[in-house]
Amino acid sequence: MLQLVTFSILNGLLYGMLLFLLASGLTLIFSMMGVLNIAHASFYMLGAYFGFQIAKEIGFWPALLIAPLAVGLIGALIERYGLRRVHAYGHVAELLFTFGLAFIIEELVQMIWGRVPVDYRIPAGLNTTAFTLFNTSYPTFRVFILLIAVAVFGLLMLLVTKTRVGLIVRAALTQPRMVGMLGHDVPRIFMLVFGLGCALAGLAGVIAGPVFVTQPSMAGVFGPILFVVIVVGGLGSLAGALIASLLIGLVQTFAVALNVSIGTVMGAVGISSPPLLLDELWPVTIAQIAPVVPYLLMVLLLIFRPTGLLGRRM
Amino acid sequence: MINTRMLVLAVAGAIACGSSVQAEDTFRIGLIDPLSGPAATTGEVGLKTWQFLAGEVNASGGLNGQKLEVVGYDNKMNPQETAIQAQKAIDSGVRLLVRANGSAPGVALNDFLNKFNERNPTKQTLYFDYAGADPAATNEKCSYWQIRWAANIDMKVLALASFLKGQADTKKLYLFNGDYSTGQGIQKAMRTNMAEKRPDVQIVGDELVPLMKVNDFAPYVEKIKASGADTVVTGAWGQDLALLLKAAGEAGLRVKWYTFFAQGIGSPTAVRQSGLPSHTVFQIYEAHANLPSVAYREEEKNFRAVVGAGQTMMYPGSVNAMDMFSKAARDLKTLDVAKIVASLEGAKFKPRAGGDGWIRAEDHQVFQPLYVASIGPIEKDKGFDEENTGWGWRQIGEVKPEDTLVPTTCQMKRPQ
Amino acid sequence: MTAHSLLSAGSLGPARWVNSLVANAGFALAWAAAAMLLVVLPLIFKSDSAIAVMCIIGVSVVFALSYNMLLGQAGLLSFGHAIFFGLGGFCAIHVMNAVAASHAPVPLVLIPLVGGLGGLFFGIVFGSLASKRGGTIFAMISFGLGELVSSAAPILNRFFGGETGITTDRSALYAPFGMNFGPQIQVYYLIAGWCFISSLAMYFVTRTPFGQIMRAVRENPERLEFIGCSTRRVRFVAFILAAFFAGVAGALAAINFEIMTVSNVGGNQSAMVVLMTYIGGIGYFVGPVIGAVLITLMQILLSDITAGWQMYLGILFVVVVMYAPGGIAALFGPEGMAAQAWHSPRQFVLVMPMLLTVVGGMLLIELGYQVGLKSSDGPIRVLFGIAVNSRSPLPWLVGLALVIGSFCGLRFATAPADRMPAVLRELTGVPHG
Amino acid sequence: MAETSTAAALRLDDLHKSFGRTDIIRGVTLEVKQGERHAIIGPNGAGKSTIFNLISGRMAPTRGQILLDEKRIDGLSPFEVSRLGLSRSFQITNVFPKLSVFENIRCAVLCAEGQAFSLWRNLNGVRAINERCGHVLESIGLADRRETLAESLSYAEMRALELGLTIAGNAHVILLDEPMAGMSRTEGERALELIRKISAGRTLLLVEHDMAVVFEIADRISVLVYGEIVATGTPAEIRANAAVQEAYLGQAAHHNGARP
Repeated sequence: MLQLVTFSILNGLLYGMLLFLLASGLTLIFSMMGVLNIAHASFYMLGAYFGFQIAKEIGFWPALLIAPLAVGLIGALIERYGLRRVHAYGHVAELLFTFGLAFIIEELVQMIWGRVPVDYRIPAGLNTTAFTLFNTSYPTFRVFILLIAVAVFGLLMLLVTKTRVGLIVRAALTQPRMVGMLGHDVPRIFMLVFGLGCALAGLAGVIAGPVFVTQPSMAGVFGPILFVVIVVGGLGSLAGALIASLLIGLVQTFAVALNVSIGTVMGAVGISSPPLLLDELWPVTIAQIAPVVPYLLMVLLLIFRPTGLLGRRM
Repeated sequence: MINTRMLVLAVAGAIACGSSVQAEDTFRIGLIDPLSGPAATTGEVGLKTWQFLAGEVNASGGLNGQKLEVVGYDNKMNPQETAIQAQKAIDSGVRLLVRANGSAPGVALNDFLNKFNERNPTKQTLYFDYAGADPAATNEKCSYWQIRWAANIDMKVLALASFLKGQADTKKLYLFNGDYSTGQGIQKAMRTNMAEKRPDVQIVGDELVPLMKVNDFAPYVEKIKASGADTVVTGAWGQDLALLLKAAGEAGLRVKWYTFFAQGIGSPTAVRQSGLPSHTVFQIYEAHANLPSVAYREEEKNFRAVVGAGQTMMYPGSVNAMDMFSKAARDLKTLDVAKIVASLEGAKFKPRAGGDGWIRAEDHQVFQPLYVASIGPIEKDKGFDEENTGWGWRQIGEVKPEDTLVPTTCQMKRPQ
Repeated sequence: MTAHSLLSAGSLGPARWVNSLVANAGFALAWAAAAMLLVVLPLIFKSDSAIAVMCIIGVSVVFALSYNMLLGQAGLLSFGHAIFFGLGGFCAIHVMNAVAASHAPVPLVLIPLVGGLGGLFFGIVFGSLASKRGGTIFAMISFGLGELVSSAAPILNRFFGGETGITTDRSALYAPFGMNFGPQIQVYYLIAGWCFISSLAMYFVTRTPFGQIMRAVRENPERLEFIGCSTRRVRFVAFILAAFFAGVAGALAAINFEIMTVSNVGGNQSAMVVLMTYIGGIGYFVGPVIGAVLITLMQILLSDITAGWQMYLGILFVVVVMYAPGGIAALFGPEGMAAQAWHSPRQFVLVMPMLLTVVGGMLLIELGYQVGLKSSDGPIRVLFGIAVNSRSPLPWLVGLALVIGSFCGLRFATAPADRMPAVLRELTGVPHG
Repeated sequence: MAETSTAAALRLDDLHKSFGRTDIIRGVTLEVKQGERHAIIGPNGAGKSTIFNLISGRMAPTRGQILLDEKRIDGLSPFEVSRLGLSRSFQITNVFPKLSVFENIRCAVLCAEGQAFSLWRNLNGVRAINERCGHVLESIGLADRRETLAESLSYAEMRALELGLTIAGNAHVILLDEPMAGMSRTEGERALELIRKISAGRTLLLVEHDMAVVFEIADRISVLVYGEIVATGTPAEIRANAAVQEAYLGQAAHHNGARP
């Protein structure tokens, strides 16, 4: 049991940090530009594929650097030549633009790399076991991912709190118009932030690719959960995004570990007999509905506290 | 009105594309499977397989002077799309449909043909399910116009159970399946069959995971580990199977994996990547590349020569289907599918894979030997490997068709 | 979301309002013409598959129009509209089976109403949650609800029939005058009839006081509150109306296919209706109709011709969002590019380079698929009747030349900006005067 | 001078509003009589707009009561307040940009008439409504612009439309938030006339920086300084009031500086 708990925590943290790598960029973009970038997970996928290709040609370590930059560049270009012109038509149009973008990127990836998962392996150097607890080995690469994610979080916080850019960004979070008034080239900032966000997603892709499966559907698998994260965390709050990511990471892993059925849970809260038509839900175990839980959380939160846990605006 | 103008143009276009002209001397076979989207990988192999088989028939002079042509129709894995594509195919003269992927489209097609053939007696159409696994298609949802050439999942589970009977080292069993009809079917059938064949085996875990929704299987692997299982039986496929094995490899989980879909595209690669030791992943299937049967290995060789060295002939059902269809057509000297299906009811045959096979008349389910194989390193030209991984299947057991006999609830409506 | 941010959600500006008043006499005529067309279409296109295609189009039209009540009229961007399409359809199919079993004298013709009521019911349930807020929050709630339902559906086997879904036999119902709806053509007329009635009903909604208020809540919800109208209630009513007609569409689908599966409540279905509606044009009533026809045909027919039909769909969508936010309808509308092009040769000339750009783009895409995804089929691909070798650089160069050349051509040809219709100006990136 | 009865149309009773720790409104008690034109003046940041937001339901007071015709309205949502006959205009023009002038007004009328949710009558068929919209357009002098998109109106016209939206309903108490803001002299003249016209027979509560206007139009004036009313009285009394002189003129320099 203790073993289960320990490793659930470890895996929950890992999954959470990966989520955060994506969510941080997404929430930055959203709160600055008011754009809910539906294609964000697609950039994560691009990162994974670029990582795979570059790792194959040159090696994993260069890939770790180049792939995110490339993705970031693409993101910036898309912002400059696509999103910016749509901006004039308002947020709905921007939302729909990224929505279509996700479509295209998925097709492009299939066009280039095919529909079969690509053979993106953990680099030999990191394909070892970091430590062994209760005769269960924990892979080094997962530790490595954790470290990277933590490092990025640190850097991001430094960037936002210590640097001038960060100052402007934070100002733009709350007072987008005012920042423009103050003579900052807001469009350019937007472009940079968008690029940065995409680069972060790309980085997540590069390191997650070998652990998960690198295939065209990987964006679709990750995408929806991201919105849950930034909504739960509160749109525009980095700390919130972090908390939400970890929360959801842990919730999901522990929901899996539980062998409790809805019936027993409901029984615990006093609803012993299932309501009409829902009785087939009763035997369902929490583990079964684990991936559904976040959406429930999201909807409830949106209804009762749309600012999220640590949200500022909206 | 713009919409009217558009509608005319649109439908005109529809007709232009929809009803393409067909040459007199070709018999067209319509393959209805996902040819776009993530599921397309399997659909495309299916299409290549049938085109390959049609090519063989044509090389041997075609059927009754007619050449075979296989045309693909993209149903996007969607039952409703399946119906419309079938309609399109039949309109363009197709009288034999083939399909494999997804149980919803399968049931939909049975349903569609039951009604269509009744409503349009002049256009009666036959349908071969060449790899479907959902029992429903030959039970409550069965159709006279369908023949299923692959063993359904109940049969495979039964076969696996009778195989495990001989596996003394299986003591603690963990069931790990997708939370959908097939997965639940495996779960149920495994429990009943094991209770009957191996009451001593203890089922230490029983998981139903949502399909294609889980990103990280590590937590599940921890759970399996904690349960102390020595054998896992899983109906997971594609992405889920890949992620599951990967997580298991990482966490150093050492158990025997008995799978039903490990021959699926990408799965051998996933096994290879997972870092699991060789010959710990097993599959039970109608065939594998390294069967004893010379005839089958020959066919496998030709197939790979055409489609590519890495791609195994993953639809043995289609081979039997094509063999039996052309045999019937030649014997009856006709391509009237109504006559052919009538003659195929209850027919016996010798699968190229070896052993005996027959088409059960009650539900049009084909019975044939099933093979248990494990995957591991294959020396060059000592056999075929899978997806150029250097690993290939090695047979470790065969299950006679008699041991896969499951009853059917099919009440078949035969045309008068 | 601010009122400004909703400008893209189209509008019935005064110019068009006047038109519609002027057209008021003519509009009855137009509807009559549409009805006539629906009647004669199957006499023109007799083939079964053509009729089947038209049936599906009919379903999509109702679905898309219902969606535009939310997006175009009330400015509510929903990512979960398929919930009501699906649930309506499931209600319908269950009732159909019940009726067939009990031999109750309920004709099939009334089943769409059942679907509508089903949609309405669930619309009330979910709408009471979703209508709390507008703008992005609404979009997200709708998305969340959609994900909830679509991920809960596979667990609720009794209602959703698990993976294989629920099937039915429409001809098993009580059939007055021997109309048992076995033959597709009878189904066509059922769908056509309901499509016409629903469209008319939805058109009238846009012309009622509530239609006016919907446009107001789209423009400036806050102000509406201060002139004494509960925006939440407006959103709610709009939501359940849309849900009702989505339910009707779902029921029509159930009748047409005689099967409903969980995929009908899924995200893909929700996404498709967004694409249809927006590509067609949310600012015009006929917009969604155009979109539904176009996208449905792309789905059914394009997939035979090219592996990349989804790519084309995505690109078409993005192009519309970027260059023609009014949708295709706007191109043909009063101030539309195409509209001008018809009677101004100068601009008709411009249509040529656009077509060339499209051709070049298609060439490149198909080549891409040939060398990438389809590489196992060999390098040769027949395009526009010409066998092209995707390995040789020539076709690539041709494609690039076409795209770049004609696009630049456009940019030059279209100055000065002031003499150009807005859409074309957008299309060619010439800054506004 | 409009005739003034003694019954209070609007009464604020020890009204408080604080954001976090900062108190913006600190116990305002104010009575606006039936049919009087009452102006609230005061230096920037005194809390004039906050008071409007509290009355019109945009915000809920932290403490205290708001009574409209002796009925409590504090805490109600804007549309409920508006239904009870109190309507406001906005300092920053706040109309329906993509709707025509006529449609703008019609929305207000429909809401007031409780027709907003009617789904069974033709929009253009409701003669009563359309006539009423016509009258409103006449009274705000936009009759000839009825089909113009609101967003393409001139600034002054937009302000007029803003007023039109405010009075189109059945409101008998109207709150005008700086109706003159940003207007030229001549525009101001016309606006003043308009305000006179539309406030006839209604109770008017006005916030305005242009003192000339305030002292010309208001029957009574209340001076708000740092969330408190320091004085209420006729223009004459206010002129004479020492406290006001001190509190207000002291601010004048800064205040003028702050004018756009």
